[in-house]
Amino acid sequence: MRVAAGVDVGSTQTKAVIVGEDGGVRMLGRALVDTGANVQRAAENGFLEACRESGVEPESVGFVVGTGYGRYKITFGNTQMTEISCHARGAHFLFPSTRTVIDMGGQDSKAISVGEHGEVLDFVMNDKCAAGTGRFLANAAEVLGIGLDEIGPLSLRARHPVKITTVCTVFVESDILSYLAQGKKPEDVLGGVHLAIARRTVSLARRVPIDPGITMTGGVSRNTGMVKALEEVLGTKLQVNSDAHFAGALGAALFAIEKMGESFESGIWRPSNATPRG
Amino acid sequence: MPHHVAETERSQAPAALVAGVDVGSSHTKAVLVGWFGEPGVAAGLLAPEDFSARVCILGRGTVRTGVEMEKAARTALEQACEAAGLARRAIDYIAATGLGRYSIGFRDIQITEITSDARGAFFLFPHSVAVMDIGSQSTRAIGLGDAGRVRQFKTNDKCAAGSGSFIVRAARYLQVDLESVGDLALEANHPHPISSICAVLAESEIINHVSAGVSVPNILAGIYDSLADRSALLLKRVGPAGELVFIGGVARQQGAVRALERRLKIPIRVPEYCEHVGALGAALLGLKRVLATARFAA
Amino acid sequence: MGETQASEYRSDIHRQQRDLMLRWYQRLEESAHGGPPAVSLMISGNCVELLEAFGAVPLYPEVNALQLAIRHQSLDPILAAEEMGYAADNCAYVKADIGAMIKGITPAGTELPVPKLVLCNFVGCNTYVKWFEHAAEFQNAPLAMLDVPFLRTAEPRAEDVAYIVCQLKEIVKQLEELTGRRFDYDRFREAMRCSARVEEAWSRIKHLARRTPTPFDAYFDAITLMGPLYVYRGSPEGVAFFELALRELEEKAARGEGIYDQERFRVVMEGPPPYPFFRTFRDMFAAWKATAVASTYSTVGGLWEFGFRHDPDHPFESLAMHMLAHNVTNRNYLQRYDQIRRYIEEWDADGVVIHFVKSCRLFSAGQGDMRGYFTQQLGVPTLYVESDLEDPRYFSEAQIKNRMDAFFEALEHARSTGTLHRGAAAIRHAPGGEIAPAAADRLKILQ
Amino acid sequence: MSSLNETMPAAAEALIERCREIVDDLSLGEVRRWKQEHPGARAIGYFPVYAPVELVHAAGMLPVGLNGAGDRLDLQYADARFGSFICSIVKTTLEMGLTGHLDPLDGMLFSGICDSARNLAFVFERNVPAKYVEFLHLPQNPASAASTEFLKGEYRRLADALERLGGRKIEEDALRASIAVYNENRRLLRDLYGLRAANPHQVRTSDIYLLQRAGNFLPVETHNELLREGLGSLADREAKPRDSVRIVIEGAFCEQPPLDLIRLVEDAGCYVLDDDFLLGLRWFTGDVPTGGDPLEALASCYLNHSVYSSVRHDFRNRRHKLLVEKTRRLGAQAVLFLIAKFCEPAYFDYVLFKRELEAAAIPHLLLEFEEKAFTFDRLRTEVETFVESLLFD
Ligand SMILES: Nc1ncnc2c1ncn2[C@@H]1O[C@H](COP(=O)(O)OP(=O)(O)O)[C@@H](O)[C@H]1O
Ligand SMILES: Nc1ncnc2c1ncn2[C@@H]1O[C@H](COP(=O)(O)OP(=O)(O)O)[C@@H](O)[C@H]1O
Ligand code: SF4
Ligand code: SF4
Ligand code: SF4
Repeated sequence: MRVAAGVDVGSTQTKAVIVGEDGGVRMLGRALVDTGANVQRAAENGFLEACRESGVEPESVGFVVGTGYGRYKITFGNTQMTEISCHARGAHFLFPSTRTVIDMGGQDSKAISVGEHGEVLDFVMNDKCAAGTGRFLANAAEVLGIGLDEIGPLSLRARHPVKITTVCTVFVESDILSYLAQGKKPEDVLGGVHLAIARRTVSLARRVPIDPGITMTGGVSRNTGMVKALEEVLGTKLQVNSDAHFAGALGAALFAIEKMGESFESGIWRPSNATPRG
Repeated sequence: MPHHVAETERSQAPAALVAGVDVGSSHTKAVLVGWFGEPGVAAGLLAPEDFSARVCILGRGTVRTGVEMEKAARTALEQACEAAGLARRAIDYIAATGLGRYSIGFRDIQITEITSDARGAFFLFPHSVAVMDIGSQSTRAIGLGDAGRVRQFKTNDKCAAGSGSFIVRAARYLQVDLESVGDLALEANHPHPISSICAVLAESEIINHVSAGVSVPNILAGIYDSLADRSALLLKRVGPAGELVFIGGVARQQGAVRALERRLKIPIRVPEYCEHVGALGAALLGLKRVLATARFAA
Repeated sequence: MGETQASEYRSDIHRQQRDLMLRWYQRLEESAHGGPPAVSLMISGNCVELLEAFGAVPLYPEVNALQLAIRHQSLDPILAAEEMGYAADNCAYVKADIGAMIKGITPAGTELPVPKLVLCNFVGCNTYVKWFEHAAEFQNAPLAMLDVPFLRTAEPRAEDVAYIVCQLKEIVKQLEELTGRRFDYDRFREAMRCSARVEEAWSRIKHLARRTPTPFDAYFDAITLMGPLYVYRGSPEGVAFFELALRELEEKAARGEGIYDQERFRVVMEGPPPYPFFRTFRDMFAAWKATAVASTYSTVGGLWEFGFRHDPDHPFESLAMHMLAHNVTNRNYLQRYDQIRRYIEEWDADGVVIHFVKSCRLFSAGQGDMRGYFTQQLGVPTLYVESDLEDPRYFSEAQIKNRMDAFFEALEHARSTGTLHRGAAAIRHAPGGEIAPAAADRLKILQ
Repeated sequence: MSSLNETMPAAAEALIERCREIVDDLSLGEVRRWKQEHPGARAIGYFPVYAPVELVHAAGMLPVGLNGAGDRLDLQYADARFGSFICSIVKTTLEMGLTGHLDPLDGMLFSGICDSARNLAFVFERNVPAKYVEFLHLPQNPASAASTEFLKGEYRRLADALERLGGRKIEEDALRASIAVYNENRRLLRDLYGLRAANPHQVRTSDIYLLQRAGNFLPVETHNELLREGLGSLADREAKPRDSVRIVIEGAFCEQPPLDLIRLVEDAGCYVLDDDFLLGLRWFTGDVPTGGDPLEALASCYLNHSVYSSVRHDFRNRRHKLLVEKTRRLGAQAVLFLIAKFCEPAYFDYVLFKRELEAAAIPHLLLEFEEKAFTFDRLRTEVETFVESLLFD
């Protein structure tokens, strides 16, 4: 079996996926680690953990494609590709009917229009300002003193979502506080926050054709409240599953298998000076 | 602090006692001032120096603002009273300022933080021409007119880049406590610039710097430089350069003060209680009102 | 990605271009000391031939702004202008020029004259009008308006031409008074004759880019030729220069030489370049061996590759026609779509790159729709990147590179699956041929 | 916010309430109703600032002034077409078109007030097909001997198109009558402004604003009645004069500030003596002659008797001088610039205005707004500070 890996070094979290090919391609394992201060280390740790989970030796991985904002920091990778190509590819693998990808990560949101073979037809992204990104949500969670994985479900309980005006991730703190001061319920505040971001994201996404077969990827896909809010604004269902957070890394791994081609080259694994611990 | 701000007790009781309460987005500050002049003197008739000479700061208080602004204001005020050794009911007049000024039900008047900053800064440093106030989310540059009037001002409105919460976040990513960031930056030998203007997105850049082996002081100094650049832009728009009063929570950080000095090349004054200047200014304006009303003259 | 450096074409043209532009700055300096009169003019659809008839030197503030940016000197003047009250969102070309004027900065270090007349040839850009109004105000120079009706109908109308011709003649009178020189009609016609020759050469150069590989990058290389095009178009120097350029490039084409050893992608460029990061931007294309075969930006001064030439027999009318209809800034937005579409078809392009510049609403207001037209209606791969043409603060290298890489990765992928089409074949109508997708899923209106 | 202690006569209150409903109705209910009452008749929308409404009226059509959608419409489609750094009104107008809100309109008139609005005209044409879209070039060189002739030609071109669209000829007499009824409208509006300038403590700017803006959607004859009614009842408000700063508002000639912002300015202690809201309705400084060639009259008035504006250029009369003159004439203490975010013409003019005001020692404050904003904490702080700096000693 030929084995390849994809490592997606994100601003907050690093994702790694191992795929194997014999006959068909399948996902063997995946790992998620915090990116933290040492990007290189995070990439290595993610990779090794994914190997362990897949039960493959790091040395037997034939090709590694790095993606994500820290992709150029991956010393053991064979090549890099943009997260746009990778998310499209990964989403297409997870849901072959995918024609549109909405990816919401920690620092940016993007929408990708995808062809039949998972090729990128068009894309847009927003990344100059943290407004409307996963960080916005993480910040809101922090201000409310609620866990990141609880804000989504809580927001679903909103009956009268508040109107959030500010787009600034910092200013939204005082908006939230002043709503709480007015006696608004946390779920209504969260409902407003989720709706505001959903609107922003959809209005961005409309720059590419939003064709049916919309798959959501990236860390925010784990937030059920956000998925729901997006569905509401779009007026249609989204395809999402527990692997969607890994779509970028998965896509990178799929490219890796492809690039490996005939020139199968084993033993590319060269740890950086510090031996990563398990 | 300058001469007339003796916080020692006076033997006599003040002829008027006025409080200023500044409800900011992160902290609520209160200041109590007393009037030791003759009752019945219309403040408007006094020269600014004579007015200042008869005023004394009696007490201060600070609490986190949190969700209940009115409660925070009350607590800060109580702290100030306690510090002054005076009873709350002795207060003649309460001026509210800051973002939460309208939430204070017990206020007698509300004044904007910009007007208050200007008055407070002028009281402390009558020769300054401008005020820079960097709070947790806001950055304000104020050009001073005569008697501490606001001549011109500029604030950041849409984006929190370059404000105090930027520093708070940076401190958190760098795992340094907020009290020491300012001094730590002074140890920099080669400040490393930050290109992202976003207080939030700068995080990954800071992290990159760390992993590239840049020292914490150099990163901090780079952040202060970018903060100073943004402040300088605002300042230039409010008028000609001259002595500057730097206030707000960020003025407590030496690194910020030095960066501004480097950038602007003008003398910078930082009052000892830099985050209380707004509350002080509100109290002073409140006092003028009191002196002008019949209630007091009678 | 392999780091291929752009093999910029360096030759006689470049030396001469430098000399010509330097001479221009020298003439402006002479003008400041009692030499020939200088008249401020805007590049868009300019009427430089009129100035030739007075022996006057054109003073193009845009060229100054461009030079400041490309030499990394634009930020200081921009900041100076913002201190004067200009907004962060005002066109940075204007800010750089006015700021430099106030601070006494000039791009070549030579002195610039106070123009005898600030002639606002309002050809499309509303911002120009403000720019010239301010320039006149701050230099204390006389100001005149040359109002060119916007091309709002398929063809210019006789009324439009008559209105412009009348104004041109009024300006001639005004210039006679201000410069104390007589309008030299023969010289005017001679200038028209020169222009027509320059335009012919320039147009042929552009048509060379239809070949594969193209010997000439119609965006990055075109900019080198655009300075002389505006300053010297109506003069014998201009003719000599452009005819030389044509010869050189024709020879290069005959040898089958391209920009890179192997040309991989051919794109049409829309929008002005990011001058403060000109090199960096070019290298991003070079990394993918992508060349621009056509660009709308190079038609700001005039659009000649579709056939228009100045006509010495009808000088005033042909000036009017040029300003009205044969430059990109005065043509309406949908006409720009058609222009790009023709480039794709006739210049054999793989896709379109739209460079949104924050400063310039003339170019950028509506580029989202333009992108929608090409990707959704025509099915042509289109990349959209944002920065600025003058203000270095709006260029984010990592972000632009990321988008660029993703775009070319997609083109490469499409090529490998046989779905990348070039030229006319690239324009495949989207299934259903819906005009505006947004209009398709219109919301139900609440009564 | 402390609301003013005052009472308004019931008639005036009902009138303002009615105007408010008309203005807030994004589905253009008044226009639909008019079309039901006039089967087969057309309605033509126009983008601010100025449009030759007399021609539309004389063609038997209803001119409808568009002033965006405020915060009542969520931008879902237009953002994708216009993106960042473009003012709101351009986007809301397109959004209204894309979402069917402009369906009652049969056509749209644009002119080249700025680069964004000009490009909008053509993007609109592509995205909202099946509507007649016209772009007018209003001359920017009124000093030329040829401009009147040119503008007449431009109006003739519009008239021809309207005649084709409506299937009937625009008679000269009909046009003269239309000019007369719009003269009346402008006269009433001038009276309304005069009434407020004389009694700023009684006549609220937000009220006359609504009264004025309702005219966008009503037949001018109906609007004239409303104006007369308003002139009769508005000044009867009981209100004590307050400590206030007398100001002139400049810069909101195209995109309109939210009503709450106008209120906020007043509540913060400003008496507004003049403003440039809805400027297109008050475009001419005097009556357009109703004798002679009506097209000539309209063209010549546009060129020689228009209000000054950031989007009309007349190098013979410089706006910054005119603003100072106006401020002095009205006895205002200060100028408040209310500028729509990303409105480049207004941004540019501010530079020269500022210089001139500073030379004349007239204080000013610059505020930026977006029509879609609905919380104003920061703006309130700025206006209050400004007022405090002028009032407190
Ligand atoms: N368990 C979770 N529940 C809800 N949201 C989550 C969870 N984990 C991560 N997220 C969201 O995902 C974001 C990170 O997404 P990711 O795609 O990993 O971004 P990046 O690639 O930039 O690191 C976080 O900011 C957060 O909003
Ligand atoms: N102990 C401290 N040492 C240094 N800086 C501090 C300290 N406490 C607060 N700050 C800085 O001051 C800012 C808050 O300033 P402040 O003027 O109180 O803001 P606001 O009025 O908006 O609440 C914080 O964001 C932080 O950067
Ligand atoms: S507005 Fe807020 S989130 Fe956006 S760049 Fe500024 S600080 Fe960051
Ligand atoms: S807006 Fe565009 S065309 Fe107009 S002056 Fe600026 S850069 Fe030039
Ligand atoms: S608000 Fe300003 S920028 Fe926007 S359309 Fe109107 S004039 Fe143009």
